[in-house]
Amino acid sequence: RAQSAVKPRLTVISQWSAGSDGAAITALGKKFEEKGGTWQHSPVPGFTTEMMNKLRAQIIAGDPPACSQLKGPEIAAWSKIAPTINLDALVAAAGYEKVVAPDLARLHKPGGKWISLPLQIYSTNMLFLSKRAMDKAKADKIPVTWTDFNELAEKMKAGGVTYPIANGGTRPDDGQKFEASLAGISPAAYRAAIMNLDKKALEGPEIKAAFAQARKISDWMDPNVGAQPYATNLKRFIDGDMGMMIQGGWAQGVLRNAGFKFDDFTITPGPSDNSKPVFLLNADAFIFWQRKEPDLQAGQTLMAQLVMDPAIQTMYSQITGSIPVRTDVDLSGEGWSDGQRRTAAALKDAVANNQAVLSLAHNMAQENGLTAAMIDVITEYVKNKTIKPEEAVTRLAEAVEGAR
Amino acid sequence: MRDRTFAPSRMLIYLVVSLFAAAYLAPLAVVVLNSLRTNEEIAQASMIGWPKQLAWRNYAAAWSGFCVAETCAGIRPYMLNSVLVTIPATIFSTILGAIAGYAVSLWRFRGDNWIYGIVTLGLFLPQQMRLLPWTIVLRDIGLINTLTGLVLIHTIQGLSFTVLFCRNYYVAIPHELIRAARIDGAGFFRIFWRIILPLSAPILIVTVIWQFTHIWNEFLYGVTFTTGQQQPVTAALIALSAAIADIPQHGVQSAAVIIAALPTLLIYLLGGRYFVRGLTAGAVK
Amino acid sequence: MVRRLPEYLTIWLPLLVSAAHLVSFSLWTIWISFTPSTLVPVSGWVGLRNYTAVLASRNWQIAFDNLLLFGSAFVLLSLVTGLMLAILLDQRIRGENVLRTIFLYPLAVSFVVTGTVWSWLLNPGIGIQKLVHDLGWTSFRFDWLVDRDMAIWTIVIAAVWQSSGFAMALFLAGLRSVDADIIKAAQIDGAGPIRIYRRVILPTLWPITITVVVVQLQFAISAFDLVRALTNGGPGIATQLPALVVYDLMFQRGQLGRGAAAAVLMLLILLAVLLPYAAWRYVQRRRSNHA
Amino acid sequence: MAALSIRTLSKRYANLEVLKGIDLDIESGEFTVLVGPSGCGKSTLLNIVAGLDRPSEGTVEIGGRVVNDIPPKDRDIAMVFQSYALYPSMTVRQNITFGMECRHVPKAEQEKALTNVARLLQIEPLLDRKPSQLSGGQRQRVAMGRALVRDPLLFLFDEPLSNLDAKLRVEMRMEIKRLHQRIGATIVYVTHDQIEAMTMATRIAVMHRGVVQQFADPDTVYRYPANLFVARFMGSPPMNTMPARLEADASGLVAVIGAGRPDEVRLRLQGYDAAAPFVGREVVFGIRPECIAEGSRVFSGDAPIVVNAPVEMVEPTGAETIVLLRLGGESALARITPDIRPTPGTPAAFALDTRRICLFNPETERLIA
Amino acid sequence: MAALSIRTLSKRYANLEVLKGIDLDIESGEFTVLVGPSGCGKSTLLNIVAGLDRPSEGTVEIGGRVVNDIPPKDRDIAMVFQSYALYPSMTVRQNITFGMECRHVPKAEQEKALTNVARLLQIEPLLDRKPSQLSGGQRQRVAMGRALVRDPLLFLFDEPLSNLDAKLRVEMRMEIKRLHQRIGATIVYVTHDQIEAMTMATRIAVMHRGVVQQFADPDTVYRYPANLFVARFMGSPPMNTMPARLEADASGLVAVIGAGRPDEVRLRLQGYDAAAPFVGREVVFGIRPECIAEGSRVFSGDAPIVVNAPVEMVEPTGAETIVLLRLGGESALARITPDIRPTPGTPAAFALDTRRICLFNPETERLIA
Ligand SMILES: Nc1ncnc2c1ncn2[C@@H]1O[C@H](COP(=O)(O)OP(=O)(O)OP(=O)(O)O)[C@@H](O)[C@H]1O
Ligand SMILES: Nc1ncnc2c1ncn2[C@@H]1O[C@H](COP(=O)(O)OP(=O)(O)OP(=O)(O)O)[C@@H](O)[C@H]1O
Ligand SMILES: [Mg+2]
Ligand SMILES: [Mg+2]
Repeated sequence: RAQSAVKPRLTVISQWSAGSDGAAITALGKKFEEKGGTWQHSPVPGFTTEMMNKLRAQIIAGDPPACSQLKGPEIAAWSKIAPTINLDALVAAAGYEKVVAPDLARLHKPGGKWISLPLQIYSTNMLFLSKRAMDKAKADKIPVTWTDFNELAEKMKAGGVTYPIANGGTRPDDGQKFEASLAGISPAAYRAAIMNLDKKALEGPEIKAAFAQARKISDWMDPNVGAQPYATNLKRFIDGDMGMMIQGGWAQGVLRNAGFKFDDFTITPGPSDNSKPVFLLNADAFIFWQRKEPDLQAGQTLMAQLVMDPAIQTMYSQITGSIPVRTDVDLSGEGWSDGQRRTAAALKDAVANNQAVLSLAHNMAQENGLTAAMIDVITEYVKNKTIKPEEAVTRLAEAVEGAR
Repeated sequence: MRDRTFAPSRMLIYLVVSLFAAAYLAPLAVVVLNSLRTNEEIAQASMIGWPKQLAWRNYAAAWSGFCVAETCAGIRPYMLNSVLVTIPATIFSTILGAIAGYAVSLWRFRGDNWIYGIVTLGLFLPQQMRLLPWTIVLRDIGLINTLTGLVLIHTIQGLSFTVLFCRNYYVAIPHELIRAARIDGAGFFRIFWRIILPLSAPILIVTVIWQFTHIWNEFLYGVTFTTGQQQPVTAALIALSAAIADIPQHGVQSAAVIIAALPTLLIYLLGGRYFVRGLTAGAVK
Repeated sequence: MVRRLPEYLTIWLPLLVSAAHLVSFSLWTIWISFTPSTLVPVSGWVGLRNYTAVLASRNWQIAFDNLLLFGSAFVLLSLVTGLMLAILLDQRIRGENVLRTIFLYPLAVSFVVTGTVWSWLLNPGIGIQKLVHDLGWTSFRFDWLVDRDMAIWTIVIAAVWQSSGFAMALFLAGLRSVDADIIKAAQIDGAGPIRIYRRVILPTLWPITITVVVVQLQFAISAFDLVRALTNGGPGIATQLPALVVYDLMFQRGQLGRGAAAAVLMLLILLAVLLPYAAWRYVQRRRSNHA
Repeated sequence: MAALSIRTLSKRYANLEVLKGIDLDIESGEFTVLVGPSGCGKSTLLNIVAGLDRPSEGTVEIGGRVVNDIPPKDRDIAMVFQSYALYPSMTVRQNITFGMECRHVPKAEQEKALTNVARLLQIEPLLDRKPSQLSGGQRQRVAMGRALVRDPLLFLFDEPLSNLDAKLRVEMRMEIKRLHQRIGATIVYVTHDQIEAMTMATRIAVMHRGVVQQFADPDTVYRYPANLFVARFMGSPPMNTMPARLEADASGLVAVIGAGRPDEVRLRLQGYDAAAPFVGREVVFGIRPECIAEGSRVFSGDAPIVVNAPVEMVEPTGAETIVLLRLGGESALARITPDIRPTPGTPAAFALDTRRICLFNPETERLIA
Repeated sequence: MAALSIRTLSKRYANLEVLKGIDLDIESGEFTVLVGPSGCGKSTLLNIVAGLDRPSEGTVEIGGRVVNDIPPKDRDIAMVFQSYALYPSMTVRQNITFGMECRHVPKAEQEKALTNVARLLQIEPLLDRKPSQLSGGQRQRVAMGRALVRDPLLFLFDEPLSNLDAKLRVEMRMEIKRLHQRIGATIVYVTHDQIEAMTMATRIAVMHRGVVQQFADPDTVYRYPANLFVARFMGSPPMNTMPARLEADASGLVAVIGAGRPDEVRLRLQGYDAAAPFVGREVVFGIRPECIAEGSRVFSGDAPIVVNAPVEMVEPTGAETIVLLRLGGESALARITPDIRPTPGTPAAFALDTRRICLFNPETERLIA
């Protein structure tokens, strides 16, 4: 192959323009260039929608990027509208498939062929505990079940923590409150209802219980949060003015970037009523679009190799606070936090117990249309305390029906 | 009525007007103050507050410091992109709108009312709806991901406004002027250039102000139809504010907002007086 | 004819291109609204299914109700505010130029910035409420932004702030063009300032008022950036508006067909506003031709 | 040669017929005035002649050439508008030379023409001003200059004086007339002021409702108006018209106003033999106010006809006194010498000039004699 | 009792003195007309009287009461504007009753007043129309109605007819005059049309540059203009004025026009004894066009004064012929009978009415006799 003849070049579209995401992809780009490539990244600031608009425009224009950010079931959906490249050979060469959680692997090889590569993993239901709030509550036991969690929250409240929960109020955040509740109550029900859209499961008692738990969570929150992102609360969280946060691992990177110390908080898997960790999977991935240009093709190969490279995954996760996709990465070293180690351990456990499920709030469980319809119900429920859990159950089922 | 006699009532007028002015200025004041406070200070106090010490470095960071992905050049390069789109699009849409408005109002041709009606309806067509069709059009003419493409979009869409206002302005120009010029032997363009254009200052100021601010502030097309380093300043602003996963950088964000809004604010400051005047001539028909 | 070709081209081409893009884009959207398009446009025919789906969705229903409330409140308030400011500025007060600029400058600011800044101000945790609390009045509440019943009003506030200057400018121009003799006549007739405004001056502002109403309504119907930056439809989905729904369906949810259907519904709402206006203009013109 | 020939010209706007079959032939060097009330189609006709508007039917010939399909600039005409239509952004100089510039006349020639016209109109000191810096009369002169500089086959004037005040209008009227005599141009001049028409025209075309009512020299129009419309339109105050009975006795015709009333007025008519067929029938009797004067006025060598009539109102204008009186019960205006001021409510003696009366057919409203 | 007294009234705008010490006393029931060229301050004066503007100095008394500090509505006046200033959004009815409504007049009374005025002005069928649906003359009537319904001490009219066409203006002029005679109101009426002034006024105030040049009854103003400005302003065509030398011989004064020229004209003057001090000096000789007529005209019982003068231009207006001639080298206009049309360029005989000439001091421009 004339691979050495062309200088690898890669066009990338992502929404990672700022903060740790921006820093991480910038570092990836540096690596790409170190390997002799030309890195052409177009960040599309704003919401994911704008990124997808951009991607759609490029695809319609017949000029898709060599590689773009995309995740979850959208990979399958989008792969139908434009040709992607087959990465099977590269994946095989890297022996990657063995080290990727099977549920995750499935998402990235729709139709049985690898067309995209996951880059990093988050759990959307990690529980962040504020040291100072724990001190105020005079509690040292890490909550494991929802009952523990609820008791701790009450204790915190009694101990002078103004708002035991430090979550934000964005749509995905509201979604996380619900999905963490449901998955913690019953991973099986979650799988049936949310991932498989089983009608009976959707109307099952677990759903109602999950809504009830989500309501509790929101009741412990600052009513003034509104639609603010959780990041607004971080300072109060560290200060012990707020106590707990059900958040993705990314919050760790954010906390670090904001200059807070790891000693100030603890990260643990989210509550699970059967005491075994439940892992709500959220993975960022790159999809590779078919291009004719040899330099782009070379770039895609290089990129794929980089993304699968444990060193790169290590670097990336250490910047963003996620955990590597590869389960064979050793997290014991310097540069990894306890939280990340615990997350990785939780993933292992969860996979072993079949308690690793795909996140709804972060578009891993369903295509965007369905996800949005369900989140509509959830966020309205979280914000509108006059809606009864039973009612929410019905609405959720209706929304699923309507969006299909 | 419009006299200066009765003093107490005038005091009341001044009071009410001042209150309103304060309310209108408040958001600007908040942004200006925040642009001079550090992020920590804002996070600890509220969004509204007096700077403890002036954090001028917010401006430095906003202008040429903060990073959008791998580019850490602040909003400066994006300002330039916006200028490169806004100025030509403003000029083209204004000139073409003036010519078309002149043709529609003073030269009457078959079907002109229909064309004119449809074009002005464009004012009301939602932007979101046009996004995909534009994608297809830009693809077909090969202008996707170019500033030229954006200039084209803004020029064509801007015509709706410029034609409407120019036409309303020109219908008030006496037809006899055109007739005299035709008898003098002047053609379409000579009449426009020598007679109509010199009379158009008020309405051109209105359309220039309007077009400039609208194109400058546009976001959706800006991010969809440009790539990487070509993005307009609004994209950079969003990048700065939509870093959802981060501690908000309100200070730098405010400074960036101020810098990015300076051109439009200036244009209103300088042209506001003519804006009202031209609007009268152009809109009240 | 050939000799005049360049001039025909210059007159017609921009107009034709502009008109053609509007017509074809609208037709295209209408067509898409009948197809099963999802991520990208595809052909096919699903009849009215997209329409029924949109009309049945809670999002659209809330958006439509909100539009009625937001549209009327916003138009009314910006009209009243604009008119009041215009009347105040019409009193030959000192510093009129400065004041006029103050009331106009929000027009120069992008909707995104307006939305963001007002979201700061109105957010009870960091904005006005917090300021007042910090000043010591801790029972003060101004939390509309997070109150799903009141949140729509925060959009009204921001929108009025942004666009009442436009109404003010038009009204001021209208007030200034009232024949001075009419005011003198009313003074001699013994009318006081208030009566002169109410009975003599304001009625002459009808045409301007209609213009302002149409422009503002158009703004209300297509309001998008502002809402997105201020509430993004929240809390929950309490401040959904049709433009948001269209965008959401088309681009976020990957349901182009439904999005197009929502867009067509929006166009119909627009027509419902514009047609009476056009009819009014027509009658007006007929009448003035006959006078 | 006819400088301008208009043949069966019609113009319709939508369903409104503005001009109805106009036929006019205007000789070279003539000063033709189109008069008529507002909206009768004068401007429309002029615009069609200028090529600014297209006729619905009929042809326009200028200098023997059919110009229907020729654009205005090639018709060799010049036009002066009511509003002057000076280009506001140009100086007087540019206003005047603009046409030549369009026709690519060499600079030197432009300069020469400009100098000539400016001298002729005495606007040399104004050449570098903008129209907004000129008074009404000066603007009018500049508009004339713009037309004159062209030296066309035909001048068209559309109410060029109606925006001037009365005093200036009289002055400009004389000036235009003098100009016409000097350069001998062919002029079509629109006005609705009949004094202007009478004093300037070599021929007057009186228009009404899109039809030319009469096209003749001013004296004929004034003295023998073709119909009642023309009679009432020309002259200020207008001709007094009233029903009368035509009788005949041994010595000739007699018009009886207010026949049968105690105050009936019988007027012997001489030289109206054309009216003989109407003897015994009603006619419309027309007499101009200046033909009714104070009783002592001598109109002609003949024995004056003096009647006694009650005076209703007296309006002294300084130069004369206008009296509203009753002739056989019908109102009539008289113009008498300013020295005399009859008392309203009392009768006074009035001399009538019966040589210049008009008789109209009451049905067709056309002139009988 | 003086209905309106104006004392040493001045008005300055910035550094422009618009009115300079105006003194006027107007009796109750008088019809006073303010005339003067555009910009002379007529509207300003009226506005000050109405209270719409404040004087810089001086006082205004209405009905014996100083009103300087009284707002317009309490001055008991009514005003009609040039633009009519009808409230465009109200019907005719509302336009007329609006003032009463402001003054809280009971509904029934309003209705009565409205009916009266509407009948008087014959606008009953128009009561429910909007001003935009009225013709010019109808609007004018409504504006009058709005003033009449008030029954004030003083009516102020600011050029109420200048927006009407000539024909309508003449009619409305008569109507207003009749109205004045009927209701006997005190009226101050502004116009710049001197025919209106002459025919309507009981007294005329001629204004120029913010100063009242003459305040007298129309005949006096016409016959004995206080100065050259008034002489030239009143009358159309205006008075002919030309330099002349005053000489005296045995039988009295002689005015010599073009003295020393071969065609000098010597006119014997009778009854101008006041001019005696000017004998041997230059004066300005003024003679109105109607005092120069065709040679056969008999102006009075005396032997007519007939001169031969070259004719320059002839303007037949139908009712008369206006002739531009040269008297001793000076241009003069004559108004002669329409029957006669002298040929331009040849001399003709003209009769002069020397009983009505004016002589002015060339330095002060004031009337000598
Ligand atoms: N473009 C047009 N469309 C429809 N009707 C028109 C148009 N132009 C003129 N008319 C009508 O044609 C008639 C004659 O108009 P024109 O301007 O020729 O009258 P005119 O004799 O010049 O009147 P004036 O003395 O007021 O200038 C009027 O009734 C007018 O309303
Ligand atoms: N508000 C003002 N400020 C400055 N100058 C003014 C003002 N109002 C009037 N003038 C000046 O005062 C002078 C007299 O104006 P006024 O309106 O009284 O004239 P007029 O005699 O009514 O004229 P016209 O016959 O044109 O109505 C004019 O030169 C005018 O420019
Ligand atoms: Mg006309
Ligand atoms: Mg005036």
